Amino acid sequence: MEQKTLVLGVIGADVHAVGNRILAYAFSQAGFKVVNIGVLSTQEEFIQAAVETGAAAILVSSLYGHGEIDCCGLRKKCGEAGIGDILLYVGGNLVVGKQDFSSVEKDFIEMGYDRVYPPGTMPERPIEDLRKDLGLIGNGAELCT
Amino acid sequence: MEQKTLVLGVIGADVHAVGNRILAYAFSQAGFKVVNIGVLSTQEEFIQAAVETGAAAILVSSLYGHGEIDCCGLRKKCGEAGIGDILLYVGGNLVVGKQDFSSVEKDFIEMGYDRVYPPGTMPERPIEDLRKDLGLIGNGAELCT
Amino acid sequence: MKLTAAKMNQEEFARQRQAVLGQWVTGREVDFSEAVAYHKELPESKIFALKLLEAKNNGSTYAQPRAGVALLNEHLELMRYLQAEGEADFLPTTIDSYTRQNRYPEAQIGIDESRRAGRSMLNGFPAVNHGVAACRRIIESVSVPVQIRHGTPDARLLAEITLAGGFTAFEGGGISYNIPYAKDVPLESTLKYWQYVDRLAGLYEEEGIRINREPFGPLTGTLVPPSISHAVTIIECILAVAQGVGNITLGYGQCGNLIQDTAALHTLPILAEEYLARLGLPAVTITTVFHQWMGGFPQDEAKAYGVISWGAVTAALAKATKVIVKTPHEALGIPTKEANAAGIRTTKQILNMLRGQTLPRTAELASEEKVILEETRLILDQVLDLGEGDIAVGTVRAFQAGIIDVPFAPSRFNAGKILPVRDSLGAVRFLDFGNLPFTGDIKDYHRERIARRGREEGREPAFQMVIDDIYAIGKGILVGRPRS
Amino acid sequence: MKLTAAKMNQEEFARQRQAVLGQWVTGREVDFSEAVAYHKELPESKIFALKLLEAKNNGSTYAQPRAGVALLNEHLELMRYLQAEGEADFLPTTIDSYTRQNRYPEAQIGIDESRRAGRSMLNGFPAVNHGVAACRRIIESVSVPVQIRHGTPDARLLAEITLAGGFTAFEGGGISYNIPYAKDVPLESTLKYWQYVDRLAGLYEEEGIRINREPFGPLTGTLVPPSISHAVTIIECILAVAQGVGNITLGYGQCGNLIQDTAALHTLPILAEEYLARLGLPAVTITTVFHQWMGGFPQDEAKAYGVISWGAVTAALAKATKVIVKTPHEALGIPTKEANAAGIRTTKQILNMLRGQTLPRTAELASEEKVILEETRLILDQVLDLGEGDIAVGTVRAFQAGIIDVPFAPSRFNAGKILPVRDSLGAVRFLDFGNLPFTGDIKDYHRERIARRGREEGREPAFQMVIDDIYAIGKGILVGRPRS
Ligand code: B12
Ligand code: B12
Repeated sequence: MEQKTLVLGVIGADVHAVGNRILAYAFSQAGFKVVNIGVLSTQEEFIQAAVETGAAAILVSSLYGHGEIDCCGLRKKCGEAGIGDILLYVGGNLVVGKQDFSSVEKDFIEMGYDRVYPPGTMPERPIEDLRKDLGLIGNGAELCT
Repeated sequence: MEQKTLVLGVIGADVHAVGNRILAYAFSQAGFKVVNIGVLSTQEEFIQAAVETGAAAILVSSLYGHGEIDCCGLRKKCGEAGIGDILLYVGGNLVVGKQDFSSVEKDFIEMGYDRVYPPGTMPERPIEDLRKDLGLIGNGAELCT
Repeated sequence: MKLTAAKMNQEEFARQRQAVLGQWVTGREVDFSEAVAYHKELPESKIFALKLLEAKNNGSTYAQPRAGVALLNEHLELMRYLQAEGEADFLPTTIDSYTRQNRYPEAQIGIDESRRAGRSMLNGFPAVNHGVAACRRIIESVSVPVQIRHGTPDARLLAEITLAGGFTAFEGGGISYNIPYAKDVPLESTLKYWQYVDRLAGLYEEEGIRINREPFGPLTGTLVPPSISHAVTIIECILAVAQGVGNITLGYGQCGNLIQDTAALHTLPILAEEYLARLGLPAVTITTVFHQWMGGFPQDEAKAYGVISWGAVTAALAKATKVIVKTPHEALGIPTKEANAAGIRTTKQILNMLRGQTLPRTAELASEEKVILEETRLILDQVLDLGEGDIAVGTVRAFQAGIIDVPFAPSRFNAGKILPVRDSLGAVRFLDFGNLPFTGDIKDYHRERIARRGREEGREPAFQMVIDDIYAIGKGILVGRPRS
Repeated sequence: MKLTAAKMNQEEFARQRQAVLGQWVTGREVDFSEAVAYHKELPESKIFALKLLEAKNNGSTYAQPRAGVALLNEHLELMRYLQAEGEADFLPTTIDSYTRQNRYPEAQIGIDESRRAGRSMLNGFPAVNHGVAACRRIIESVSVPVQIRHGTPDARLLAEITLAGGFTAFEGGGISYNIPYAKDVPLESTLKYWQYVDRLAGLYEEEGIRINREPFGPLTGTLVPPSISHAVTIIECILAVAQGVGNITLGYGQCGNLIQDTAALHTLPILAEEYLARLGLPAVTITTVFHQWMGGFPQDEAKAYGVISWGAVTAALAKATKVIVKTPHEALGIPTKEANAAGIRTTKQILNMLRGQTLPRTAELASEEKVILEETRLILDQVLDLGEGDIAVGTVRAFQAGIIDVPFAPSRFNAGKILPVRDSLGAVRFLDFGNLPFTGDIKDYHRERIARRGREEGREPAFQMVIDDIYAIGKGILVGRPRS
């Protein structure tokens, strides 16, 4: 079974490193190849890492509240870099303040993200979603991990 | 200056004694003659005490939530006892639950109470109101206490 | 029947029982042996005594709310909500105030009015009016043990109906549900009523059914010094054991000073075991319950959460077996189920975070424990003396003489001579000792501490200081410093 | 400029100042002597250092929130609200994350977008973009002292503008605002940047203006063992005093075990005084600040109140001079002003109720203090050795060598080799010591305690245990027991 590569990072001027560290660990444990570009990452750095490693998905974290500004336009730039179809997940505390999640989700889906995760998401959920979205389920892949 | 008499008590099956004790002390300190019939008092006991002592006002406490049931009809019974015009104050935690006070106030005014006090009222307020309602203000009475 | 602490004989019990079950129509539903059979079928997870023991053995503190509404379906919903959303370890069924005064017709009006108004017009669940089958619906609707909590001077019928209804714990006692909850009921009567209740629990016990009994520690909830509530609680414990009760939870209401409260909780089981042994009564299973602050609360919910949390911290550090939880609505009215659940969750967050943490034993703690033990023993020994060895008789005489005296109690059978006040650190001391049988040393201990506060505040300690203390927590502080 | 802990000379400062003030257009508004004159006019009640001293002298703990929004008027409203409705003793002005990274053009976009959206799109107040006059509006709008709180590796321009703007306290330091807040900024650079900030504060001091400086104790806020944060805090204290700072508040973030946290707070001033004296630096006014739990919070507000309260209790019992308050919205997003004020009121209720109450000194507390003192001294002495007596130089080398190592820090100048984990009672211990210069005895102390937990949980202590601990408080517990 081919090992899928994920690019992981925290976008913008955001330094929240703890969740990123745990996600990297959890995705590796789950059998993915993790390219973790860490905190304070620009959109360009995400894309470059994805292109260079032939990644199957980009997972963007934004915790500090500036997510709306920082995440906008990533899908378009992916297209320009020739990876317009790459899977884009985003999660964390995406906006400033305690806001209704369904409207936040809608905004980010409109920005071109495939899946949007609320604050406090445990790694199990994106792992299951990735397996589904990357077609790893049903072919026994989940048994390998 | 004639000393006005107040009848004080806690109505119904209510045993909350602490506020009653403090009110009795505060009204006496403020120069009133206090007839405190205490907790677990019936409407009849309030009226009897008022008639017997020629009281100027009846102050009803209800803390435990059954105020709506227990306080209903007191004004009418006062009328029947020949003290239909007596000043009636009521206060405490008058209804079950945390409810909007202005609607509670309205209900009790409709029941015939002259003044209604919200939870946590300090004695200073009814003392001032009594002085006003009993015409003790402006004639130097407040200086005597 | 002459008052005595001895076990009630079977004939007297039977005689009373007939009268008691006739007090209200639902009394007819009670069938003791059928009830025993019902209890035998209950899963262990619903038995109060067993879950208390679990908490005690693993050093945890479990949380229990107060809650009750007029109508059965709403009450079931409330119970399920507090279990699911409140994460309550134990559930209560709090009884309304008409039932507490045996005014079943008025309780019926409350039920009917509640149906009409579409909201509970009663401050609790009128279990007698609802009857045995309704009680069993409660027990069957939840998966944790449920207790009857009330304040009923004569709770004989309530006990018959709710114990037959499957409840496995019953709060109250002949002193603690009289002096703070009645005005005109003689102590002698309530002591007898509660001997009936305890004997009933004892009968279940003899059938192998564990019924937990819990004297109501906080009394008037307002600045009650530990030795006063301890004396009452220990007497009720003794009286209960004498009637065959085998499982007792000793209660105490938070005063607010961590050291004093911890000392109070530590000394409760010591005293109980000591006096049970002295009186030749069997050793029973003793656990403790700590009540979060029982006096006036702040109206602001954020501040109320602070008060709730401080109670939770103290319960955890002092290792109470159980803590009774207040809610952010306390100052205003009976809480919604949401507010009630919130209070439990705040409490549980703290209990869980503090699991295993304790207040280390220090000189201050030891000296506070010593004072409480000494004071309580002085009271209890005098009670026994007055009763010529009979603690029931002694209790009546002790209240007459002001040897036990509960501050701010409405009962005219309470002397009402003592005055409590806080010292500089918020511990509750005696400003006026009334007729308490304390030694000069103990009195000096209190006076010295109160005098220190007086000096700090530049005023003579007097009734105004007591009033300031009564309002203090509601105003965001513990010690009622003079308003500036 | 070569790195050294010595006082920066006036020429170097002047040279940098010119460049710094040119970094953004508002730099031009800074006029030092005019600023000094402005400060001289401030009433004493607005001077941070004085109010801290008041708290210290009367044994109180004062409460301070975090708060900041994008636009000035909204920020003023927020400040006034937290003062009036939150009863805050101190106010903050929290800076947004673009400003923290010196990205003033992006901060400007945030300001503009916020105007358009009608809500703050920034997570703080962009003080540099707003400029000196706007800062003074803040100082003038409230009656309590206000501090700049941020997380800025290069805060020179921010300091220039906000101190000229009348702020009397400034958080941060060359380590604590780099290692947790940056990825690629060399420590050598930030140490120098912050020597500039400290020198600037020192210049005000020389003019008789007291500027309070506060190293950011909690670092990454996540299971940071006390000796790690103490080492960093003491170094920043030394570096600040070397530049002429005269008033320092030493910070520490709650770990959750009462004894460990109390020991941590008690040892901070001891260490500061000891090392200042050893290095021949002047004794300065030292106070302490305790941060309520800085790691992941529970989403449920009732549970969050529990976490907030436990922090408040610890701050009060350990007698911190100041406590930084979290809010019931913590897990979800920047709080509304209402939620922020609620967190303060909960905290203040507890601080006021606990006024005067302390955790008595016990064997457990003394032994925890001893361990923290010993560990911190081992680290600091090694830092001084590596720096051949120069603590700035030693700091850079110590981080290179992993002699100081901050868990979960994003900086690549941090070794990232240590792993913290809780013991059975929730105290934070070392699972992996990395290169920390600890003795065998100390290592055994930690290992023994962690092993005990492992036995209790029937698992080998490993990274999964650390992860469980990171999630624990968010899930309602302190120790991340294995999910069952
Ligand atoms: C102490 C207390 C008790 C003690 C009382 C001891 C005693 N015998 O006095 C004990 C523990 C026994 C007790 C029992 C019960 N209580 Co109680 N109790 C309280 C508590 C915590 C404080 C009351 C108090 O002493 N406050 C201090 C005094 C100084 O203030 P006060 O009583 O409010 O009185 C002041 C003002 O209200 C005002 N005032 C009062 N009356 C009047 C009248 C007039 C004319 C004026 C001008 C002013 C005025 O002036 C007073 C002085 O400032 C309150 C909640 C709270 N306030 O925090 C609940 C509370 C009053 N109790 C309540 C209830 C329901 C009960 C119980 C039914 C048990 C239960 N289900 O939980 C039983 C009832 C027993 C009975 N039959 O009455 C509810 C009432 C709910 C409602 N109205 O919706 C409250 C509000 C708690 C709650 N939120 O659930 N209680
Ligand atoms: C620890 C912490 C810090 C530490 C971070 C240390 C470090 N370098 O890592 C410090 C103290 C330095 C810090 C600083 C700041 N913080 Co902070 N911080 C937190 C806190 C308390 C915990 C974060 C954490 O570590 N959680 C534990 C980890 C395991 O969980 P996590 O980060 O949420 O990640 C998990 C999930 O979200 C999810 N996830 C995350 N990303 C993604 C992506 C995908 C694709 C998926 C599937 C899942 C996923 O999976 C992760 C693992 O389970 C949170 C509040 C909270 N959560 O309680 C605030 C919080 C994130 N911080 C916040 C803010 C604003 C700041 C500051 C700007 C300061 C301020 N104004 O208060 C600075 C920003 C600095 C910067 N430039 O980024 C805000 C964000 C507000 C908002 N969005 O509205 C929060 C929510 C607090 C608050 N309510 O105000 N912070």
